[in-house]
Amino acid sequence: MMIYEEYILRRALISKVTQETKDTYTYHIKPLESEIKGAPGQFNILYPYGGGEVPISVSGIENGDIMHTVRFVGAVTRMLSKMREGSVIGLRGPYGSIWPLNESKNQDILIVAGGIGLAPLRPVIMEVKKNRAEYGRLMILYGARTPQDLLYRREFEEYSKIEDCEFHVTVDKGDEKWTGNVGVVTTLIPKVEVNPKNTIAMVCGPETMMIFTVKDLMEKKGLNESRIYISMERRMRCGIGQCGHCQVGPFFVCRDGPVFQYSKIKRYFEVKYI
Amino acid sequence: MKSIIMMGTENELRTLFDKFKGKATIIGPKIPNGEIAIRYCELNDYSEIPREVEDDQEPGKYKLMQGKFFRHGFDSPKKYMFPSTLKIIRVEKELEVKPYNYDPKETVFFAIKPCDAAAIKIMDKTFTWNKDAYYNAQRGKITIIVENCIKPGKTCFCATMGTGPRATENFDIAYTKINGKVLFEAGSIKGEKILMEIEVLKPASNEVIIEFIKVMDEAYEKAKAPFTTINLPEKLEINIANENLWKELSEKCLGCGNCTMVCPTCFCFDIYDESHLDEHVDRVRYWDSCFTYRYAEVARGHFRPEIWAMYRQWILHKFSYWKKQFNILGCVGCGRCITWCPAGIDLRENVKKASIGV
Amino acid sequence: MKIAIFKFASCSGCQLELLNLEEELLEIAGKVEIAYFVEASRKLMKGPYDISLVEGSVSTPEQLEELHKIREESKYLIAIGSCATAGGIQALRNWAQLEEYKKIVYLNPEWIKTLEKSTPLSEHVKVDFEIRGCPINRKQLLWVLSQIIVGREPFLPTHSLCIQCKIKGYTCVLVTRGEPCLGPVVMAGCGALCPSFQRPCYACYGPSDLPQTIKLAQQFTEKGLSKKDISLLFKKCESWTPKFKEVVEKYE
Amino acid sequence: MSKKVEINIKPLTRVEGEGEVEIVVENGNVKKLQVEITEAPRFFEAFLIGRSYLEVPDFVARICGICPIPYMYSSSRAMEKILEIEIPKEIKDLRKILLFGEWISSHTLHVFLLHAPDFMKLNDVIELAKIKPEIVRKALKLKAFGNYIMEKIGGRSVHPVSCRIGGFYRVIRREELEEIKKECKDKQELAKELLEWILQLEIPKTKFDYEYLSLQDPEGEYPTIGGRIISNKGMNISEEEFENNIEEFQVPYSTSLRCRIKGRGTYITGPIARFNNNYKALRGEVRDILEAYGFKAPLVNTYQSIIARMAEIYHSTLEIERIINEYKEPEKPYIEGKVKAGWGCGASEAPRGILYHSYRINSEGYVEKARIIPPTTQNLAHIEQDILMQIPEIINKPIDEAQLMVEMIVRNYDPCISCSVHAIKVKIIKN
Ligand SMILES: Cc1cc2nc3c(=O)[nH]c(=O)nc-3n(C[C@H](O)[C@H](O)[C@H](O)COP(=O)(O)OP(=O)(O)OC[C@H]3O[C@@H](n4cnc5c(N)ncnc54)[C@H](O)[C@@H]3O)c2cc1C
Ligand code: SF4
Ligand code: SF4
Ligand code: SF4
Repeated sequence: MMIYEEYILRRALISKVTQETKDTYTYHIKPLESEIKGAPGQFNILYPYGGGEVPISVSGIENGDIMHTVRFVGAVTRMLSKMREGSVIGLRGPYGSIWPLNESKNQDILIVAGGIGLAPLRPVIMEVKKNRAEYGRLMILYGARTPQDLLYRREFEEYSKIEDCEFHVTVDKGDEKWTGNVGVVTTLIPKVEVNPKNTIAMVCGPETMMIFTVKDLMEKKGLNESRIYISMERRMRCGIGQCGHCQVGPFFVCRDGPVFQYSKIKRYFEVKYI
Repeated sequence: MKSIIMMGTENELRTLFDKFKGKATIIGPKIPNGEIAIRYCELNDYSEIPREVEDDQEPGKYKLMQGKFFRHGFDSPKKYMFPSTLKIIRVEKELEVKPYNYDPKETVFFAIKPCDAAAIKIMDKTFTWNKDAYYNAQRGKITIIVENCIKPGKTCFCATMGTGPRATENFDIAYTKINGKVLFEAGSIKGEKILMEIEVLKPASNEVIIEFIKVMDEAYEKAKAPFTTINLPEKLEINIANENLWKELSEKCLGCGNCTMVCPTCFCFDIYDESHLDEHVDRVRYWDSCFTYRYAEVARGHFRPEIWAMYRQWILHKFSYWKKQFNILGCVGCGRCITWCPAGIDLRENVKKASIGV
Repeated sequence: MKIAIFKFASCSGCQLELLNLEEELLEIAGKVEIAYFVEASRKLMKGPYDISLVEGSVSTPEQLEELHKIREESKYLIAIGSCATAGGIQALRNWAQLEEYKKIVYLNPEWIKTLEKSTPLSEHVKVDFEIRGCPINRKQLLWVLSQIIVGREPFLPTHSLCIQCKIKGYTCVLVTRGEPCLGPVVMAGCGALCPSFQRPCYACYGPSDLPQTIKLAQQFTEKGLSKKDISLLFKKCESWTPKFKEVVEKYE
Repeated sequence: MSKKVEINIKPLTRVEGEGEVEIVVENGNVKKLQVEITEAPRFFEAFLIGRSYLEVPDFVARICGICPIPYMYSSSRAMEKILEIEIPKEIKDLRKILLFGEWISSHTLHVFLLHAPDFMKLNDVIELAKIKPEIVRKALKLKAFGNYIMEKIGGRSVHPVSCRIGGFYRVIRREELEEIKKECKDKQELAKELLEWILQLEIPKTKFDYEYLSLQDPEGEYPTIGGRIISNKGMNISEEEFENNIEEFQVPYSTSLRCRIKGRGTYITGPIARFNNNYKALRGEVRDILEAYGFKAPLVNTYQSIIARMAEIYHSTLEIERIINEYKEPEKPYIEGKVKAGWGCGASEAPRGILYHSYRINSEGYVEKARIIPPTTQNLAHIEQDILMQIPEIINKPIDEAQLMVEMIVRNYDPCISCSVHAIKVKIIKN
């Protein structure tokens, strides 16, 4: 007799829900059965009863609770949107590769995030903050469509207070109250001084945004492609390299990614409709 | 393991079949009542294996007729280890998860073709890497008896893929029917032991072996594609961004997905949540295909929204990425995707064109 | 949860599929309140309704008016069957002269009031979900209902019939007999019934999610089918869907 | 004192649709009595023109989701006559099993889900299930059996896919039928019990001298497909003579045509007509039970149509088993004919009565003219007649009862599921 252990969902309790934007909430999730881990860059699969599974990046770990920031875009995520403190959900993971924190020791870190793309990078910011001495300068470039779409606004002050940290935010379209930058996230790149020999860039956002960011980082900042890391999104039905959906060329995003060294994925990433 | 060729007659083949009767589920070729193709199904008796029939296969065409040697229909051993529909887990309210249990039976694949045996080898790599519980449970209980192909069909290209027409690995016993004789080879210790129990079998004489080689050599020439696998992954990827090429190659493609469904190695699946009124949900695994529109769809976009890109994914996965993923090519040259493509697209021609560019 | 079932121009087959859920019928009635179902109950409750299942195409002025009223009264409107999702078999009149048709069928054609065309609901109001097929498959209907009960927006597969045909393990009639099966461009859902009877699919479920109808028509031409026969193949209960219409118009 | 009674029943539905009943009685005189059909016209006879003869059965099946099989049979029979196809016994047998499957399903639906609640003064089957859960459960099982048969042989119960002109698309194997047979005994038992229950229902008492029209099977069996058209008043014609003897007419308030026997008037077709005209051909087991409860042909009370329907259900379960026992797989799944120009007609017994089709096709097999006369069309004029006969009783009842009574009269004819009019709103104004 055999069972499919890979697919056993573990029960977990939503211990806290924070609204980030109109359509994005952060969930603090407390494991009920066994500990849930998750390193920066990795993702878990969340399962609202009867809805289906969705891969969601780890956006933080706090007091043993794991945090996931979810934007409600489809059937399953909209089901999650109805979950409140005390709801039970299913979860499996963590899966996937992690941001190159080891390689970044004593290096400057440049984070470029677009929209919901800040969620998987938040744990990196927290890690640098916690072990500040181990890393070089921290530069965060973050863009969203409107001021209302910015994630973690309540934490922005905390980010800018991190020692030796540059934090730039932009929106595609401002409103009356907005006094900051306006423009796509790549317009922030000239604002930072980058030492190409000593910087690791971590990029996450919509695919077009990543294409232009990487291009700028290489062409304008002279960053070598092996110093750039991107986090990719694909349809995933299993999360463990079985179902085939997440392939990008020879890579399974769920196992070989989602975080890729750009030099490794470049050949495929740049091909249309790959 | 001694690879001695033993000689017998059809009687010994029947004896071999009977050895498994009652001890294992025997899966082999059969034309079930009213069917119009050879199918792999459970056999109760040796006599159910078709005789005096031949399958005429061409791109987009399959016909059964009178003849001496048949190959295969559209289904392959894949469906026994990777069922087209499978309940994985049951979830009850409050998220109580109850896994379904699997208890696969001891199974013999009898009279499958060398390409099918080779496909199992590929699946072994993909599914073992994947830790697929169901696959592994069934796979551990399988005996493979191969019939070598003395007459490859018009869509076969196993010779090019190095998987046939004579089986060289991944089988327990292989046999070849030549002019009234049946030659047996063991491919594993298990196979050797079984053969030893059939006392009537004698080592084949040199003349018989020469005859055997000649038949197999002739067969080999008939199962070639117009390309070689040497450096194929690299050659194909040179054209990866050549949109026009892929558009031309997929000009007739209907995106119906038949090719991936009949392929003995394709492994993609989807999982549906089948909710029931009594408040339980079955998470069910179904075969999926890179030709379905939803395959590469994400919440707000689509990574492969056009047929040509899907077609490229399929070819490149089989003939390039697969090698990088599993250190083996994903195609065995059985030709099923050529025969069963309703548009009759000839994969061999397209791989050839893609590997040199147009 | 209050469910209402409405009917426009149709054969009642789709709502019959609801009644054909013999084993589940009483269970459904226990979970939801069947508030309006002319076919099954004398007791008709007023709206608003949580879910409205609407069968039939819009083909008279009164129906159009009623549809707008139903939309207003329903939180979630589901169109069921080819008639409601594609205009149905009666949409064949959309190609013809209505007055001619009236004369053929009726002794006193002047008494007959109808709209110029028979159209799907989605041409007139927002439809939240479509269950397709002529008739719908009651297993799909049950799946959709249980998804809604569980709190999920409904989902049904939209891929080609060929995939379902192969999953079920049926022998292809197009390849073995050269018969013009529409499976490659038709949406799965019926369970590949026709191929299971060695009959080519005639498209009760309409186009799949990326239907290459023109290419398939071209294939049939190569197999020797006449232009007329090809246009007739696509001119059935799903003829008014854009991708099928394209072939009909090109080949007619 | 003038007394005006106005009964307005809306919506009422047709074979596959919507309709209403309107009655106005003033001082005991009927001023208006209309069974109106407002169902949207669908123009089948028009768009069949120009289609290939082979497509017709699938098209006409779509006229009615509740009785698609007779639609396929009547049209196939008409075409088979043109193409000179002789249907062998094996295929005839298969067709009968499939048709009996539909009778079981359709009749059970009507008897228990739609009609029986009337006799118990209930709104619907859900309410019936509360007081008679066992009966409803058994009925649903029986209905499921009918659907199961249609799914086995036809692929699905609504618009089956296996039927074609000349037979079936593939040979239906013995094994497949054996599976049905396994269920038969159990279902016969259910049908018998349910028949006994129906026979004990309290049914209103009326007695009218109506004309009943049905087919008569050429082999002396209970009528199913083809045969002579006979009545209790001496009509005995061939299918070919149908159009000469039955005339269709139209009324301004209805999108459905209606029928009468030329020079004679309205008539009833359906289970009660079959039962009355072919009582001897019913299985002995069925007659034994009927007679044990004191019933036999002719039934002259249209409310007793529920008895005829239930008797046919039991009969069908018995016949299915017999036919399966005798079944031999045909050599070819269907018989091919010679396409040529011609006219042909065919009739079969739909659950609701005679379904008549006729077609003219050209030498390439494309339809030139189509004519379809469904049973509900034939019954429609008679339903008005039946209400008219009972008006004196109706108007003397309290409003709700009068309302229900009209509805019941209509439902006695089972005018297709939509027409079962369980939701007829009846407006009665008395002043
Ligand atoms: C590695 C990774 C990390 C991610 N991290 C985040 C994150 O941190 N935050 C975030 O907001 N998003 C994240 N995403 C994206 C997130 O996974 C998607 O937004 C989410 O999966 C959308 O699911 P949905 O059901 O809501 O949307 P939909 O697009 O409606 O559903 C997804 C698809 O599932 C299919 N489907 C629907 N129902 C069923 C069913 N019952 N059975 C089978 N299939 C069905 C549909 O075909 C649909 O197209 C990440 C994605 C990846 C790959
Ligand atoms: S290659 Fe052929 S079988 Fe494959 S999807 Fe295209 S048309 Fe279908
Ligand atoms: S029979 Fe039709 S649906 Fe099935 S695989 Fe062939 S073409 Fe596709
Ligand atoms: S015609 Fe196609 S969609 Fe309709 S039942 Fe047959 S296979 Fe299914």
